[in-house]
Amino acid sequence: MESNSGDPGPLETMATLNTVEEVARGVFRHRYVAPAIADGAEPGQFVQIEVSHLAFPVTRRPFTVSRVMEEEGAFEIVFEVVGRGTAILASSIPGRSLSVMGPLGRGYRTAEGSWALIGGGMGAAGFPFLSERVDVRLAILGARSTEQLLPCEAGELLIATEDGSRGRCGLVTDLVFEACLDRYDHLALCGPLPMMHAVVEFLTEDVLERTQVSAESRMACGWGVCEGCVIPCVDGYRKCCTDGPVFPASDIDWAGWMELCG
Amino acid sequence: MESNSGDPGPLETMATLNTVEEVARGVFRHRYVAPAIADGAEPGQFVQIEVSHLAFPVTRRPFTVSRVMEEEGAFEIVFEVVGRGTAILASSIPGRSLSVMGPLGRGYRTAEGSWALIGGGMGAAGFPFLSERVDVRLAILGARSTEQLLPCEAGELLIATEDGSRGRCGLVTDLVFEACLDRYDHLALCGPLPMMHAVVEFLTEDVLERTQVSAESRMACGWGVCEGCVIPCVDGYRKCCTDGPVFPASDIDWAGWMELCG
Amino acid sequence: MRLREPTAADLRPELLGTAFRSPILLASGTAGFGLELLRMDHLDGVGGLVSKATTLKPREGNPPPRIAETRFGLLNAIGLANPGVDSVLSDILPRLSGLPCPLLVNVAGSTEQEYGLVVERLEESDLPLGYEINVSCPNVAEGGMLFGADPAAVERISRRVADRTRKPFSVKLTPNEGSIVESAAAAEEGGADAVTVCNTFLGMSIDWREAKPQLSNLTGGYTSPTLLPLVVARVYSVSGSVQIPVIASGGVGRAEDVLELLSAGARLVEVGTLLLRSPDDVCRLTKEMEGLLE
Amino acid sequence: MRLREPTAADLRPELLGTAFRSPILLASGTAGFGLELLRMDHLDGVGGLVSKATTLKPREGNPPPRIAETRFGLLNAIGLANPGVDSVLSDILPRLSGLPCPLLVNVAGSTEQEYGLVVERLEESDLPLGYEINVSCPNVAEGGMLFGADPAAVERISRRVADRTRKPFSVKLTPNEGSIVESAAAAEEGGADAVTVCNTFLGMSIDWREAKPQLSNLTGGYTSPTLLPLVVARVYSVSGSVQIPVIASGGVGRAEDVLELLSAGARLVEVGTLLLRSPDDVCRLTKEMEGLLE
Ligand SMILES: Cc1cc2nc3c(=O)[nH]c(=O)nc-3n(C[C@H](O)[C@H](O)[C@H](O)COP(=O)(O)OP(=O)(O)OC[C@H]3O[C@@H](n4cnc5c(N)ncnc54)[C@H](O)[C@@H]3O)c2cc1C
Ligand SMILES: Cc1cc2nc3c(=O)[nH]c(=O)nc-3n(C[C@H](O)[C@H](O)[C@H](O)COP(=O)(O)OP(=O)(O)OC[C@H]3O[C@@H](n4cnc5c(N)ncnc54)[C@H](O)[C@@H]3O)c2cc1C
Ligand SMILES: Cc1cc2nc3c(=O)[nH]c(=O)nc-3n(C[C@H](O)[C@H](O)[C@H](O)COP(=O)(O)O)c2cc1C
Ligand SMILES: Cc1cc2nc3c(=O)[nH]c(=O)nc-3n(C[C@H](O)[C@H](O)[C@H](O)COP(=O)(O)O)c2cc1C
Ligand code: FES
Ligand code: FES
Repeated sequence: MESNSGDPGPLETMATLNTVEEVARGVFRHRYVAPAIADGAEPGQFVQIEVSHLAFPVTRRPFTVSRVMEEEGAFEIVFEVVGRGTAILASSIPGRSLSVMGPLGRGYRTAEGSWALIGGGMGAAGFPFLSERVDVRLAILGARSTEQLLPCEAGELLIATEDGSRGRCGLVTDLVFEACLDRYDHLALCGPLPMMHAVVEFLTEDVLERTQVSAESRMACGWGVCEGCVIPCVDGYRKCCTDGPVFPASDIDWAGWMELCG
Repeated sequence: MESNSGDPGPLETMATLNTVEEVARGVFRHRYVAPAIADGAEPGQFVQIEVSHLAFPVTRRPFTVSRVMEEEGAFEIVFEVVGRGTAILASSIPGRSLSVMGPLGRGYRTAEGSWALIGGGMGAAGFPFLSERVDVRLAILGARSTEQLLPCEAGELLIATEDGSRGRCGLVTDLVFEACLDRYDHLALCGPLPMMHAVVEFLTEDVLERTQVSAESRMACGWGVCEGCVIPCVDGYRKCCTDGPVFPASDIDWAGWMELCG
Repeated sequence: MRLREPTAADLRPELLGTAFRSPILLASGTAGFGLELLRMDHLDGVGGLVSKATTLKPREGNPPPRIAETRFGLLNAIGLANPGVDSVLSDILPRLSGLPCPLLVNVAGSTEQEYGLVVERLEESDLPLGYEINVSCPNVAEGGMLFGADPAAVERISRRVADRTRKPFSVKLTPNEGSIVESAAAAEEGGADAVTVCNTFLGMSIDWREAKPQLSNLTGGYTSPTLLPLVVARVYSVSGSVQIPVIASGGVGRAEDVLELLSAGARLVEVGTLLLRSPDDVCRLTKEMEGLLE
Repeated sequence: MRLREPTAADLRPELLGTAFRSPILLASGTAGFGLELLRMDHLDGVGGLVSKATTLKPREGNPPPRIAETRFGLLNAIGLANPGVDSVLSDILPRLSGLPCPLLVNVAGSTEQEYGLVVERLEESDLPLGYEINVSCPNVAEGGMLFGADPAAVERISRRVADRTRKPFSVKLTPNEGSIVESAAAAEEGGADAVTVCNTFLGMSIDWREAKPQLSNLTGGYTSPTLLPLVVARVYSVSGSVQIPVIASGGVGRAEDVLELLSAGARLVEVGTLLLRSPDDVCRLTKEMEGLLE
């Protein structure tokens, strides 16, 4: 249940698409002007975008806030075209005005200390925003190819690509297995479920306790009412959209989640 | 039932929209290049246009062939925007390629002798084609306003507009009541059902026998299979799309038709 | 019932004693009796054709308007207009000898007896491969969907038909009343060789400004590619509960939709509303499926 | 039952002992218990709110994925996830005192008794205006739509509820099985003050390439603005056969759709899937209807 905290809660606003950049083949960065969202967002939160004013698709599409530019009253998302909704969004041209709901969900608990970030594919979309707020010493990023790699500010950057076009030829997990993760006070993990599961399996209990996971789930509302987006957690199902999307890694029932959605 | 006549029957062809003209506010003339249709069409026949390649609307929209330019392999339609399908069609720009089915239906029995044409609104859309094939001595046309009047070649032209902006201020029927229609060997009548009904009520038995009516009905297929488009006739329901759209006026059960669709 | 991964073999299904060249059937009421399509030379790649409903006596059908298009679909209330079985036998079937695919005659009745009488008459012709027994028309006051909603009636009607023909027949069920799973079981019990899932969903559209219905019959059968998930669910449920093959009917707008219905358990798939719009598109479906399965 | 021409008075309906400021209700399962909307200050112009289904014990609901979007609509198989009536009474209702519109609590049960027990408990709170009795959930193995398909069960459950409360209640019916007209009559006979027509249509979507269902529950409730004609037909049929008011539920995508449902005989109209997408759009409906009626 959501706490009746007196905070006005998420808003529907008209956001103006300001810049479109195809950062890699099929991967787009969009900047939207929407001060109400830019002002309130925290790293790890997301927005729900109405990709079309037509009847279909019938629901919005969720995207992590990748960065905010408070002076401009703008925020950015980075997304990959995987289906109909993202295809429509990708075809938008600057100047287009869209209905955006947000900021939504609970982001990272941004504590003091050193951070290591581990991201696979679009999982790294939210890292730029996070790295502005915490002290990121290490980032381990993976992608299919150098083209799909998202940028990230970090003291040390380790990269794996499946085609070997940059960094290690292989998977993020290969790098994770070699890194000394006990060194860091906090870990942030985001990516495809099988990748996150492999990483989590490998982490010591101790490191797991310091790890936060940004989860994804199919969403209908994104603001807590439909109960559609649940993630199996150790104490039962939790809503990705309002209990998450960022969860303590140890709260998640990894085996259960993998079995159902992996 | 359709006769198994050996003629290849109507075709689906891709037609290219060649010229668009807004002949009056909300009334458009479109010229399409589609030799298969231009070659075969007869006055009074119609085409079924797929106005959108999207899923909706789910059916085509029927339009009378207004004129054919055989040398160009083109045909024209003239239509008024009355709803969604005609609105989509009106927004097409030259060069667009659409699927058109036709020529469909039975047109006018184009006999020798003198003709009088009576048309209300878009009912006159097919008269240009008809007047190229028969000897039109008189045309009586009506419209809401001079803007909506469609052109027609005829020895004598009588016009009524509801707002008095051209010709008689009033309805087509006012002119019909005054005209000497027994003079003509053939009559063609087309327009809104209440107008056609009023005209037919006025005609003598003798003139009625020489009158052909171009009927309209909501159509799903347009090529005879769905039984959706029936018009009440004296011997039962007849399909507008394949038994018509042009019917001998005396075949129609006017009272029944008015009651159901007037 | 497990979901299936459709393969090339599913595009040449063998059932009802027949090797079909495609799983696509033209749905009843949207292909007439095939004469128009035969003239248009438009039956390539089609597995078979289901005729307009045939009744004992000629039927005028419902008064117009019988058709109304809504924002996302089509309503029809034809009311089983057809020339009657005598005329079908004497005027129509003889002209269909050139039909390049099997014909199923869709049979309707306003009494249980009538189904048997119509089939008995149709047995005089060798042309039809078999029958589709329509106990599910939403647009008639007598019979129609009322039979389909009552498993006992479905079983009796199936038995009547089974007693009168050795040709295969499918019973076309309604999604609007009763339990489609129970009615399917009743059809099987009565001797049906297949069930068709399903006839149209009851729908209505109103011009609220005038408080006037769009159809003279008030309600009609609603068809639209948007209904595919409803048909997939019913095909899946029925496939899991009877042994006889399931023929899907409803919601097909593109080749992927046919494959989804095959995956849900259908062996043949009828296409109706899309055919009204474009026979060419329907003829292309089989080729498109072949492409998708490569 | 005649079709009605909606007027301004229909936008301020009086029924269930209440003067509603709008005919729009937020549909069960798409507004939670109102807490999120209260926080968002997003209930202007809304006539009332129907809560998520409440059961005797807490329910986890179905395993994920519970949601799948199809080409033209949404499938859900939530499975009545809710914190149970104790928690609703102690944790939720007390926080809803600021709710600017009436609340109906949607009640579900896996046995007939459970409906009575839940209502009995909810009577401890004054907050709800009344109840919506959900005998039609398509996504649970026990109870749910099986009750709704059986008029005798509908009547018994209605009677149980009527015996335990003097507050008004509506019985929410299923379009998937049985006869909705008969079930509505049974609800009326059992003492219901209204019927809700209807719960979701059973649907399914399959990833045919993988032979995998899109929902872990295999089937789900399908919602889409494309289903409006199906709901209009059922609202019309039921309105003509019972004396109690009909609450429409399903298919609303825009203000015109609400007016069409009012014309078909509905007195209140629920909006669900559109609310998930845009609470703002839903709040605007009443104003838009006022504009359309001018
Ligand atoms: C909190 C959250 C944050 C996200 N942030 C980003 C981001 O920053 N960048 C980005 O590229 N993507 C992000 N996603 C995923 C993104 O929402 C989906 O890729 C998008 O909704 C797909 O829409 P579609 O219409 O293009 O795909 P569809 O045509 O609907 O489906 C295509 C495929 O994507 C899967 N899918 C659909 N919806 C979701 C979903 N909500 N989550 C996961 N998979 C889905 C489907 O199962 C299917 O396999 C995020 C998802 C969530 C829940
Ligand atoms: C044989 C035939 C020839 C026609 N020729 C012409 C022509 O040359 N020029 C022209 O402007 N119009 C013509 N029409 C009418 C034209 O087909 C309709 O105006 C068009 O289909 C409306 O489509 P829509 O989607 O814009 O309207 P909709 O949004 O579908 O409906 C708007 C209004 O038009 C009515 N309507 C819908 N379909 C038809 C139909 N098939 N016939 C009559 N009314 C309908 C509806 O009942 C409604 O009141 C002809 C119709 C027929 C049957
Ligand atoms: C205009 C029309 C007429 C129909 N007539 C009949 C009929 O006579 N008998 C029958 O069993 N089904 C009839 N149907 C239902 C179709 O056979 C088919 O089941 C339905 O249209 C669903 O398929 P679709 O979604 O591909 O259109 C008719 C459907 C339409 C649209
Ligand atoms: C995600 C979701 C959850 C739902 N949960 C319930 C529920 O708990 N109880 C209930 O009676 N109906 C439930 N419904 C059905 C809705 O209340 C409503 O009847 C249905 O969505 C049709 O309306 P719509 O077309 O406006 O969405 C649910 C619908 C959705 C989409
Ligand atoms: S998406 Fe609706 S509750 Fe999370
Ligand atoms: S429109 Fe289908 S038969 Fe005439």
